[in-house]
Amino acid sequence: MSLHVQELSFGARLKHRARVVAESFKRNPTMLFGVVVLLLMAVLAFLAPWLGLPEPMQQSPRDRLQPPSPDALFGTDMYGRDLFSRVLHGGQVSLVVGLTVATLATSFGLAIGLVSGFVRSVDAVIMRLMDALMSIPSILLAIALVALWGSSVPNVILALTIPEIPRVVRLVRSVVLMLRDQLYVQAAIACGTSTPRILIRHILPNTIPPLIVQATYICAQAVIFEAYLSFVGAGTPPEIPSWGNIMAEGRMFFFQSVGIILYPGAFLALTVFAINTFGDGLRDSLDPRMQRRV
Amino acid sequence: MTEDTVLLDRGPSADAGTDPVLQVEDLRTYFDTRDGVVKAVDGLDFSVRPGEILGVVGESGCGKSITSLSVMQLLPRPPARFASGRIMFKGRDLLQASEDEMRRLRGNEISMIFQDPMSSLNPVLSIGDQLTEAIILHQGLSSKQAMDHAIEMLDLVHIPEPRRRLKEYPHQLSGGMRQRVMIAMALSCNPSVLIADEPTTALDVTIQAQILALMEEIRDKLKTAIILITHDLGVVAEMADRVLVMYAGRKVEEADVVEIFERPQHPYTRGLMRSVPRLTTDFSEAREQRLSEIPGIVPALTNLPKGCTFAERCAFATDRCRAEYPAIEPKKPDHVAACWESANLPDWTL
Amino acid sequence: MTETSETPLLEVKNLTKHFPIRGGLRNREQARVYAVDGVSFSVHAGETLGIVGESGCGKSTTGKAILRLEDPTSGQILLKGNDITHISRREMHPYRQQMQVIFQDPYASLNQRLRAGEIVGEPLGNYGNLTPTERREKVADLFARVGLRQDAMHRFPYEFSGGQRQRLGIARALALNPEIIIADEPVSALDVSVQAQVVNLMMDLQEELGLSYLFIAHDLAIVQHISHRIGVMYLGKLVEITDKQSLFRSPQHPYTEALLESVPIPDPRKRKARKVLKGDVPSPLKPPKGCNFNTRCPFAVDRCFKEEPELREVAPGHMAACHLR
Amino acid sequence: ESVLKIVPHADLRNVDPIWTTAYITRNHGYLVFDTLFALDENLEVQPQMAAGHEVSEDGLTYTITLRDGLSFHDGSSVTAEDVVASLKRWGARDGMGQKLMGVTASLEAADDKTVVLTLSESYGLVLQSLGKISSNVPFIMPKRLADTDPNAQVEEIIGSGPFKFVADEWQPGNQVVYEKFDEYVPREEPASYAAGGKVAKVDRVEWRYIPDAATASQALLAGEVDYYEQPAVDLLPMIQSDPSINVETVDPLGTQGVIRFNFKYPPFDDKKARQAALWAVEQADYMYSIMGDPAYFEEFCGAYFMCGGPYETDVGSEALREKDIEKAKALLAESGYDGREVLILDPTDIPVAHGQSLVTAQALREIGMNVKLVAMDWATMTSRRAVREAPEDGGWNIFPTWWLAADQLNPVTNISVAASGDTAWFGWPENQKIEDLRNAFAKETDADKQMEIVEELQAELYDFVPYIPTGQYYQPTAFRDNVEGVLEAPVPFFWNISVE
Amino acid sequence: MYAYIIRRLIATIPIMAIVAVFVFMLLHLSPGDPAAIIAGDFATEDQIIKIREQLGLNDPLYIQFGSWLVNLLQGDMGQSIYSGLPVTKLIGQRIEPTLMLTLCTMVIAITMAIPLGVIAAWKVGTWIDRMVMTLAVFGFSVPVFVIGYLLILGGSRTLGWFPVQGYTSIFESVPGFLSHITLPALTLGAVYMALIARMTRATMLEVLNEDYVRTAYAKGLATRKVLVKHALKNAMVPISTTIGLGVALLIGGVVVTESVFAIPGLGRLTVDAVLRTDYPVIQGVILVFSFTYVLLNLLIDLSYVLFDPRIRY
Ligand SMILES: Nc1ncnc2c1ncn2[C@@H]1O[C@H](COP(=O)(O)OP(=O)(O)OP(=O)(O)O)[C@@H](O)[C@H]1O
Ligand SMILES: Nc1ncnc2c1ncn2[C@@H]1O[C@H](COP(=O)(O)OP(=O)(O)OP(=O)(O)O)[C@@H](O)[C@H]1O
Ligand SMILES: [Mg+2]
Ligand SMILES: [Mg+2]
Repeated sequence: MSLHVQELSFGARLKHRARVVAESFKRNPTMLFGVVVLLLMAVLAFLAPWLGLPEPMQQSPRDRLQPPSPDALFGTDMYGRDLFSRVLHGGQVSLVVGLTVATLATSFGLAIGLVSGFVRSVDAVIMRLMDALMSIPSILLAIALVALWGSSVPNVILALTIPEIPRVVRLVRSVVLMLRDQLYVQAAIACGTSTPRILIRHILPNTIPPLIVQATYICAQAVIFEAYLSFVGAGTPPEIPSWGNIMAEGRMFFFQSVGIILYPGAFLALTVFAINTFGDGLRDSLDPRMQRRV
Repeated sequence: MTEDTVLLDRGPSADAGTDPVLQVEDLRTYFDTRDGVVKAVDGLDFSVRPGEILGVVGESGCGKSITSLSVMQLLPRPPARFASGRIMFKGRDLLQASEDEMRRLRGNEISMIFQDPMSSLNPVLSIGDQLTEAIILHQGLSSKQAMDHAIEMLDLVHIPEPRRRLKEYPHQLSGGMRQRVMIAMALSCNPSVLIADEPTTALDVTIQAQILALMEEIRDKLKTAIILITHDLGVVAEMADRVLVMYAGRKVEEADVVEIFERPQHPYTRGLMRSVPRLTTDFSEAREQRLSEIPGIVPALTNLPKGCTFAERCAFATDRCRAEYPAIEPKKPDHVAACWESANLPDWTL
Repeated sequence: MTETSETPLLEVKNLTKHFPIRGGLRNREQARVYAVDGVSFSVHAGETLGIVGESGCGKSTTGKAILRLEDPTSGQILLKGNDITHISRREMHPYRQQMQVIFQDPYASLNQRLRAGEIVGEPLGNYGNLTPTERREKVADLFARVGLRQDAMHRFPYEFSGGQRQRLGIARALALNPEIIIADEPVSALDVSVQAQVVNLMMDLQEELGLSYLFIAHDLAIVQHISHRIGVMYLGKLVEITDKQSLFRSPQHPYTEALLESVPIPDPRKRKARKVLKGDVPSPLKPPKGCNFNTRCPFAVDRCFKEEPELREVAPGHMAACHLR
Repeated sequence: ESVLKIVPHADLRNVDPIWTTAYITRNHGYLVFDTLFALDENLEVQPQMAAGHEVSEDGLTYTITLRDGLSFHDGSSVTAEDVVASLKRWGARDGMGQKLMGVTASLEAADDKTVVLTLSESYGLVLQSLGKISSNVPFIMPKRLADTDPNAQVEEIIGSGPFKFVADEWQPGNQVVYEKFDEYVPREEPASYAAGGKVAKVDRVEWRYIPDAATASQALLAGEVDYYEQPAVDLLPMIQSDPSINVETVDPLGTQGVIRFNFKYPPFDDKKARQAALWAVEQADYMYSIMGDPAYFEEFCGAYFMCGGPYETDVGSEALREKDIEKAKALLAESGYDGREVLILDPTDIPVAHGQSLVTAQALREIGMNVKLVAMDWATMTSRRAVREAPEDGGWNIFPTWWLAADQLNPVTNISVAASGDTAWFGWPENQKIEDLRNAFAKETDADKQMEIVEELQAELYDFVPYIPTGQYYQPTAFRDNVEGVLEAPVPFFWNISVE
Repeated sequence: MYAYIIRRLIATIPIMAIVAVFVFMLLHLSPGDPAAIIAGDFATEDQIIKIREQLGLNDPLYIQFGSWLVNLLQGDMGQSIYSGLPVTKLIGQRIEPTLMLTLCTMVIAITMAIPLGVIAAWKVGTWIDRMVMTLAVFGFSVPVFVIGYLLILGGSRTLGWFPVQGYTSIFESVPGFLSHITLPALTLGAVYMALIARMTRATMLEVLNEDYVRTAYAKGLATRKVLVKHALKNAMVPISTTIGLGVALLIGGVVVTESVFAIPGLGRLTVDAVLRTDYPVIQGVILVFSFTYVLLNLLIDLSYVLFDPRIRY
């Protein structure tokens, strides 16, 4: 029967969803701004190889530190590489890192959190582990991990994911614990619904909205942290133009050609700003009560 | 034996001759929302005299609380706005009063107690602190004097060991105690009008009885005009001198309490009275009797029908009812109702 | 109460449920909430047993314990003579079919993300193996039975009014053709005009289907209206239980008396000098010694402070727990 | 109290200048320790702690007397025993020292003031060795410390130099503090390179390590420090815009950039591959990358033993002078390069090294090599380059570095041309001809003949390519105008300097 | 209360133990040979082997862990591979600047962020609210080092008010301390302020919807009094939780800020140690940071008593 209902109403469901989304955009113009900027960044970053720009790694030492010109919109860096091309390409790393970290952290966190929230026997152990992991400040942990594993994009992603997991676990667990006592869950138990079904049908869907919001914040944070890691020299391999790397390499030249730090810095800030606004908007439209969670 | 007996003389204790202390005329409180204008209160008139208890009844969402908050000027503007009306208090129109003037009135001349005593007291401030705040503010007493006054007030609302209670926090009190504190707080500056918005809804019946008794006692002692908002007809019957029935933001009927229970002129009032089962010791056919239902639900306040807002649910509705909102007019002496069909309603027995 | 040889549909014997409060250095139990403390009653086929009592007296906990949504601390719950007090979740499964629940809050008791049809159909999915079509028909049937339109099946809970939602809850409870429904304050969150609709519906269904209800409420008038027998709870204990006539005509427990006294009567001519019960309900964390009610009872004597009164038959079929009767 | 505040070029990690060759430790050593002999600005060896020395007729016995008034910071006076122990420890550690010890029959203290060195065969570089100006410098420490195992670090830093090391205030990664040693008796002669009178003219020398070059230069501009040892050339325009700051190239000899191959593993175990690399690169690319301003580097320097030095020649340097991609590709093909991954270590915290890695990577990619840059910091690189394992097992193919001219000036001191196989410098090249020529040079005492040897050697070097000299540049130093008396020398010396 | 404190303290032991195991495993299971690093530039194979033996690096992991733990409990965190100095000494040298920087940042951020958050919540939906919130999101979005450089550009280079780098101990010179700490504290404060301001606003919004706020208004209290006395006090528990948890973010920022402003604190020690794979120092620093963090949050938990009389431990 439920199948049938779904079949019947799939179109309607979609329409309903679309309406909800459109509605929330209307309510949150800043969220729209976030989405547009984010899309723009993604397009710029991933289309960069096809924009006919100079190779981001092509050095020409004699043309170093050129001011912006029509040939090189942002000028060149200290190895004569085209800064504009580097900044655009740099977006790829940041966005990939951000999205992957967000996805991984929320998926692992969700799985662990569900188990922890519903299987009381393992809860205490899992939560102690998570507490311990959480008591190591996350950047510290990430820096240490990358430094030890060696710098590569996958390592950066892992190193940024691990410290985020406990936070997600806590969130999911708290939602699960709260939902467990909800009357509708009790009602489902009372009418004979099995535990796995309750998890999937009644609990999981309700953990998703706060999780999506959390994911956007994790994404934003990961983008910034990637830059931090690169900046202190424990991040993405320096050859790869990530925003953090460009800034780290260019920090020496800050006082002469501000652009080396300012351009990637602005792109980074704008991207993170966009993700954050998007997250805020999502949060407000998904659940106003979530305002509490920052 | 601990028994608290309050003796009552029947009949309105208000001096019928005195002028109303608060007079509301054609009050329209609208909310501008995304879904349109919510006409929470739409053309309401009423007045209370000193020492009178005006009962306001109506279902959830009919605008009772908004009315009281309008009087207190405690609605955020926007989204609220006053489309029309006057709220005359001691010769002043509160709708025109500045925020400063209002602040001097609130808690001083007009006070309010709210539905939920659990959440209406600030959990992190001591009872004494919350009680003396208004006293210090409005009466300019020192905090020592204010404390003494607060103790008197707690005495007035029959809270044992008032001095100790002052140091306690709301969570250390039971629900009934908290509501007593709320009442003490509202009365601490001896207001002329007390608005009680469902003061007992959240309480158990035995506690409700205590609070109602207390309110009557207060009214007798201090001659405060009380606007008692409730949806419990029993409470109204026991407490009110006059009753105002609201439906979808409007007054549909108003009369003396006995009059309205004995000769309700509006089908909605009748529906309300019939749909609640009443305690009885006569079980001849009680269980067989079905409760009378009011079919349907309260209409959304954003797009009210053109005619009578109750027409949809009314068994006596005519085409006229559906086309035109009935004027509120006297049906009997001192008894007004908004119904085209009052005259055609069947005879009324409970 | 007349003696019947048949086993009652539901029998509760000496049910207790205590909630431990943990704390201290080793997270040991430091105190306990005596939420339900030795409650016994039975419900017969086709009968409505009303349970009244003030907030926090353990009504819902009793209901949840019977439904095994809480694990009882001690006592016995017999469903048609089968002891279900401590059986496992899996063993409980078949019994759930016979015993269903309606909750107080029609907003919180429906999953906002599911369609009305899915909500009502959920219990069907858990038992038996109906084909989707059969299931749909059955759900449509249930909708009709509780007075909801068929096309409402595709709507979400937020698209219903409070009364309609409660109808959904009732439909869900009916889906498995239970014999008894535990109704935990099914109408107290509803507007008076809607209350009547739901109460009427429940009574109609009882008539049609021969259901039994355990009807939990704090509104005496409604309980009186719907119940055959009524139990009065105070602070985790059943203080009086009898058929409604004798309860209202001759209440035997001072608490019941005070309760009846306190209910405002919607008739201004019957305004009376109120006998007001003094004081508050004690905390279930520290119930008074002896009789629970001794802190507020106007008639309490020495014995009431020392000895706990038993629930005993003080008149034929009329049980009360008071030393003074 | 006068304080000289310095931003050193690196963080002082180890304080034992015999144990490590790190330049920063050498500079630290010069503050704390004194040497027996020292090089002056004419590149001649002068007595420093020695009052003088005598050489026996056969040239095999050196008798060295200590001058009066020498004492250590712990109050004890300097004896010949201390000198002997110190030289022995140095001789166990330093490349040139090892060579000297190889021809030493005995090294003894004749009395408190006299040291006697007896050679087993004639050797031309005794004084050059004892007066070695750069790492490892034969510093003299008390015997009790000099007796420490050469492979372990000394426990305490006690020298007899013009400044005392304040151990309590040493904060690795942040600061090193030295105090004037009041009992130090400087020589009468004016200071000249490491020779002459080392007069401490300030009470305190503070090294403040600031890893961020931009911040460091801002600190100098703001007067928070007085002396910035190695400002990046790129920052000079900004620094120089402040008239109260002097920028000088205190090391007139310059520095040589070095790209080193690993000879143990393919592809660079094959001469042809190294030659291909030589054809593929261009010095100017390196120099622009790491120095930026042509005023601070030679457009081209084809001399393995430095331009401007006594052994400058451009014999055999065509491959370096010209860039020829086709030729490079051809050579690479001949070498049988199979497209395997080439690991270039890339110390990103040192711009000079990082730039060299990047430029090399691009050049090698241009000729079709499969290059992978492995990023790390300098300290990590210094341990990674010692790994003899295959590149895929934690080893490497190429690493960048640089040497001061003082170290590169002749075939003996220049250890990066040494080709003694496993005992050679990292990369471990093996070439008997080169070793023979170096030994011949060491024993030769005639200048013209030495030059001939050098030319033959350099021709062989360009064929063998032990490393790519990526150019010669001059490191400027910046100091505020309150700093007086900065000595021109290949090593930054902090005596003779006064601050207002 | 005391029982609670003791219980909480005891509860931190397993947490710290897990942290310790975790940190230890992390470092010992990673590539790179500390012995080779210690041995230095010209070390031979033999020397490395010797050092490895000396350090017990050949022992099974659990023995290494055991002896490490025993030493740790005696306050000995081992010696830096890089400089050979005891880790405790290195940390001791660096604690003051970091502590001061963090404290100053917290003071600045809290005193600015809470009023901003309160005002934004009060004026919710107006341009003030939008401005504060946009600023707050920006605070989240601009990397610390960019803020740092911009402040150096403005505060030091252009205006010349503040020194560019370094640190002066407060015990040495108070004006010197203040001038050195201002820019770094502002830099570091941006994120933290954003965090607290957002939380304050969110919680205040919630609190302002509570009935007791309406009660307070109904008494005729002035807005400021309602906001501060009635609303803010109720909001303080979640806000202080955020203040505590936000310290994690602060520690991350410290690492970067200290390297921008060349402050000789623990943050720079961390970066240096990490870049040089100086295991003992990394272990020590992480443990110290984690322990401080856990302790701080415990203190904050206990401080709830000040704000909320319902909380009794
Ligand atoms: N801020 C608001 N914006 C829009 N509509 C509002 C707002 N506040 C109240 N309303 C609407 O005004 C109507 C009247 O509300 P009010 O609180 O006065 O009802 P009530 O009679 O007090 O009901 P109850 O018995 O539930 O307290 C309701 O329909 C409500 O939805
Ligand atoms: N999970 C729990 N943990 C601790 N105490 C509980 C728990 N559930 C209920 N209680 C306590 O048990 C007592 C009885 O609660 P219960 O919900 O059964 O009361 P009730 O009679 O249904 O009241 P109401 O009329 O308010 O619904 C209350 O004091 C309540 O605080
Ligand atoms: Mg209301
Ligand atoms: Mg209940």
